[in-house]
Amino acid sequence: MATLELSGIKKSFGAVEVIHGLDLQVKDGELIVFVGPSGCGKSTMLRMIAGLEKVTEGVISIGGKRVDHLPPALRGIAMVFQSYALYPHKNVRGNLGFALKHAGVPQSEIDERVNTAAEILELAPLMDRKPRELSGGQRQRVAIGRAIVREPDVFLFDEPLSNLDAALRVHMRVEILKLHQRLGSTMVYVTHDQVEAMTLADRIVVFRDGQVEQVGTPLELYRNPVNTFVAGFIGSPAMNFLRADTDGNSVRIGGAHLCELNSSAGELQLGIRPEHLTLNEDGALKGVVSVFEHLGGESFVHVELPDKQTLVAKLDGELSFAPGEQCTLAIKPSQCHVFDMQGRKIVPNTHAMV
Amino acid sequence: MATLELSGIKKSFGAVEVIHGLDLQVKDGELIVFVGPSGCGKSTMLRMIAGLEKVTEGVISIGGKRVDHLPPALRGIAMVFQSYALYPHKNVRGNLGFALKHAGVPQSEIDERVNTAAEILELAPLMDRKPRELSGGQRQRVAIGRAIVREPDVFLFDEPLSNLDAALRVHMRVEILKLHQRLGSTMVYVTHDQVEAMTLADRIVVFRDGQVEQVGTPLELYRNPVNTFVAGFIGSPAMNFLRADTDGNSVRIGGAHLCELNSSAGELQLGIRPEHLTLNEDGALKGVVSVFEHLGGESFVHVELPDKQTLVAKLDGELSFAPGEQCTLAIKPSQCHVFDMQGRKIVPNTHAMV
Amino acid sequence: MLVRERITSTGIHAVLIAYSLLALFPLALIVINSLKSKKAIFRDPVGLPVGEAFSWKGYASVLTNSDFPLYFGNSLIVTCVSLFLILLFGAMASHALSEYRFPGDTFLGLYLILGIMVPIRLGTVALLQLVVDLNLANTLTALILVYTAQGLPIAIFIFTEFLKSVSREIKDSARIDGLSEYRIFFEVVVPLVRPVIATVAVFSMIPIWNDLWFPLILSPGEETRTVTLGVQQFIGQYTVNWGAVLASLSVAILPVLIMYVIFSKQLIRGITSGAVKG
Amino acid sequence: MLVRERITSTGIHAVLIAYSLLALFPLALIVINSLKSKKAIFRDPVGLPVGEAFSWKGYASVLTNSDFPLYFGNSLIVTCVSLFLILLFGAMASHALSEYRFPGDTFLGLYLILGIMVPIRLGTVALLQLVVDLNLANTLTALILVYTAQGLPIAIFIFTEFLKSVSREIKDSARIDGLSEYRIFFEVVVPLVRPVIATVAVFSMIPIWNDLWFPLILSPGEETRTVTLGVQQFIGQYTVNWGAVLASLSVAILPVLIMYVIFSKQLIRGITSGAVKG
Repeated sequence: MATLELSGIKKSFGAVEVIHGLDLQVKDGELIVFVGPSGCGKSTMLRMIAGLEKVTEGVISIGGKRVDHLPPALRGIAMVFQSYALYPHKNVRGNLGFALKHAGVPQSEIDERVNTAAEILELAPLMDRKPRELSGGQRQRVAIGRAIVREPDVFLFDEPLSNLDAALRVHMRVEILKLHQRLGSTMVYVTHDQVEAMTLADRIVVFRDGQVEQVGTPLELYRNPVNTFVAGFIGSPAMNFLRADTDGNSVRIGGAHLCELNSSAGELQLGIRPEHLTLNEDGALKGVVSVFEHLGGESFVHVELPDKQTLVAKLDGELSFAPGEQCTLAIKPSQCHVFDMQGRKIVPNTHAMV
Repeated sequence: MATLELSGIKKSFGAVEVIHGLDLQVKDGELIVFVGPSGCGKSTMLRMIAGLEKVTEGVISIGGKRVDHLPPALRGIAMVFQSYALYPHKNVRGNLGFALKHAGVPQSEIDERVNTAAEILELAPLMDRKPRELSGGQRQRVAIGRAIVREPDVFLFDEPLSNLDAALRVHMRVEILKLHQRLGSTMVYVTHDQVEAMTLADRIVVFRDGQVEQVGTPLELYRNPVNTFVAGFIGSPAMNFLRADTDGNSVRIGGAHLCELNSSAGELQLGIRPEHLTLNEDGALKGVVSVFEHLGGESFVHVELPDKQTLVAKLDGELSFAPGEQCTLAIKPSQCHVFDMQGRKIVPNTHAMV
Repeated sequence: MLVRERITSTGIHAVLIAYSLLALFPLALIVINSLKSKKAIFRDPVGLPVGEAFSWKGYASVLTNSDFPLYFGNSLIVTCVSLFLILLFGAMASHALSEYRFPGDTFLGLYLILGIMVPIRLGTVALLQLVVDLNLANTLTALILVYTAQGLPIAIFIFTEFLKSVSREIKDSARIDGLSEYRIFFEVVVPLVRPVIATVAVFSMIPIWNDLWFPLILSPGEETRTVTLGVQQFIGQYTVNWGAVLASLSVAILPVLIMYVIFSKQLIRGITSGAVKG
Repeated sequence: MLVRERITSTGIHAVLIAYSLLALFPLALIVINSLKSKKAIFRDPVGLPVGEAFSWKGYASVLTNSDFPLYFGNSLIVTCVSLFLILLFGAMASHALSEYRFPGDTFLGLYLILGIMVPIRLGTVALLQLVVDLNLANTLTALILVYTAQGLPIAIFIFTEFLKSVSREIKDSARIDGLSEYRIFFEVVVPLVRPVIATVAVFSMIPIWNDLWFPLILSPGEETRTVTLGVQQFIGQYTVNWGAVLASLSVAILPVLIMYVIFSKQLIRGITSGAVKG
């Protein structure tokens, strides 16, 4: 239970800088998720917090104490790895107690802490098994238990659910959320999966190419993405981006008036979430269905507009379209996101219905 | 372009039978998806169709001609692999033309067919590159192109999108769907991802432990799953299963009357899809929120009922719940799925609103 | 799967016994002939040492007329110490190469392995000079140093290949648990690659035990002779004491068999995990 | 990353040159001394062959007084043919073991590799008998067969380890393209493991080229002597023609250098991919 502060963190491998100056305050008890595509630096940042990579420049503090010069064991952190990283020749009890035994904690206290963790994670029946006798989900629970017994100030999770299958991933995601509710610890969680980020995070940090693109609560990122990268990364199916132009008043797509906007004239990009599009005969977006995907409870309609741009709409699962059919979609102007051609958000002054 | 018939297929590895007698007719031009958890035998079945595994018992026919004794090259099939399986020391053109060159097709025809495939898949600018110089999506397009040039009767896909990242997976899924619309070929597609299955398939074959659980269109499986396995596998988030009991007339959960059903009295399982639950003060399902997950456009509420059973409801993204809050949910009886304790579907005679 | 495992295990033992019989036939021939008189050896090389053919003379001349126990001890010391050093330095160097990044790691890795290509015997003249300069001529130390240098490149080559497959995360996890780098190596990495260590041990041992060249050149003295060199004394210019040669060969086979027993379990695990699909 | 690659490449060449100088020093010593008179060799072993120290006598005696070219040819034939057979059979056997399932595949894999543990020299007596029975005594064929048998186990061990890493799907893909199993091996698998083949080639070659034991026992005849055996004739019981010994050693180093040039590119690729993190 402690705050975590990163200030001016830079990291280079040889001549290549992979983190370009990162500042972040994590509050006590907060669950922060680092999210981004692979190679964006999120795992490197986590490994620097853990002390597994050296910081090239900048300061890391945990609970107000500077730690970036300390070895991992003295930083008050515990880490859960993607591949579980259990010691294969030790049983579950041995795995759980290993760090404490090594730190010289008395046996009675080790037993107590191990048993508490085992109870929280329902590991009691597995205590004498070796890791190879456990399923993937059980192994990950042991890995989390190993972090819990250390009673760390900060929990670090490095894509802990990536090796699990879809159903188990959903289940363990809820388990981690419950664990956070129960322990109230500060946690940093790295993932490339925006669904995990949205559901787990108190705040999300979106990484791209070693840079932080945006920090905010899941709903802030969903409702007010600062650029097209964040807008496209958060939400599923991904946001549609349409080339549009404006004369300073009216935003037009392929010549059709869509909404009003007070800005300088020119080209811009319009971001529309698939779930905000509705079927409406009077809508401004008329086109031809190119692909229709049915998921049972919902369906995705891919519509090709007259100017060859395509967009995806998320509609009711009861509908059905054949490729080639006509389709007219409407969008509330308040739900349009307007970006300039460099992808930065433009905050429109006024909105008006079509 | 041909039909594919499997009759009485069995497969054993040593003493272990992994496919227990499988019958299936694939119509000309149909896109069939084999879906199931890992180890269910779906990939083994595909490899038997390709001729990469011997059939222990049964008959495989393509276009009315028995092929199970033929080597892979003579079966009129082409296969796209998960790891792309491109020849690393040949460039894209060499990879595309290799099978034809080996089969002794004249060079002019090879060039024509390679160029056609390259045009369909927009590979023309990449023709002189080696596979290691291509991105994952480009490699998979080359792998698909290599299948197209062979002009097979049946296309086989073995989890072709598993190695791609989430965004690219969605994109390539649509590409494959368009390719099927364009070529109209018979295709067999193996995946463990129910979203791919739902969106791509004309018909889905659900495998479990070497047995076919159900065959049908995506909507048939979604609306009328024959057992809890299929019901739980198709749809996301997964269907809720609640223990209930009936006196022959009224179905009750934890004592509360939910709907009416004419059957013998006893215990049963009630399947409720998260997207069919609605917030309703008068609903029959009263409980306490244990976890609330926000995804932006929608949200998942985990509700714990008084008898400790939990269920998940998929609700509007505008809502917000705190853990511990009261929550009352309603369900239309017509959207309840009733299963016996062995997981088999019971078709109720009458329904009545709560 | 349990049934299959039991079948495999039985099968492995069956093949091991069959193989042992086959592989041990020449050894048996040596042992049998070592118990025969010289005449009997040449009259009927595959005959059993019974009746008048039987003779202890070979063993008698080995154990009494010569310093055989001394030679045997020398061989044992040289082989065990060299092997220990090869395994220790080889595994640690490979661990360092696969685990740490430092300036010149690529070059160092290349440098350590390139020795495979250049046989150390080509440097004999320079080595002899060096050994003499260091006052190590006619010592076992000289042999141990040379054999360690000779065995290291291929040991490092094979260790590096396998250590790459040890999960990086498990080492990081140990680091977070507060283990020192040495304890990570000995307590986490070594237990994971034990079969590989056994494999490297066995095939590093044989050339050392059997070598004739370096004992002849670096330590031919009476006190430091190894078994293989010692046996030579029974091979005269014109007459060969075959009984004694075969008797000493019989005794010299012992450590190979002991090593076999010690390492066989690990070795089989290593070989099957290498040769057979998981 | 391109910059890093260039740095690595330059660095590798730098280290190779440095290493070569170091490794070649003893060789250079041999070559230098081979050009000196016997007196000069012992008076000043590291001196250059200038002035009165210079002498062609060693080479003269090697090239004229002896059948050196014959011996050299014999060594070359034995080494090349054995190497070819080891690589061909080793790679094919490993491919079969890693690719096909058949009854007894585990046992066969074990059987083929277990030879690492039992030195073939222990079977010398039985081998000699076999060779005589087959009328192969004093032929190069006997040597080739023995060396092939000696080199196969470790070749198979290493090949199997690497062939496991060849994607199964690429072989299946070739099968669907209609390639025969042999063409799959030669056209798909072999190009993928070329660096491994080079590595195995280099470290299988050295012990064959340098072996003294089997040429002495199986084919000591004048016509079938190898270089290493041939050199022995200059080492008399009481006097050694050092100039000739060193001259023949100099010539004998040649093929090692040639192999080095042929395989170095592949070998370095193999070693770096093994020793250095991707």
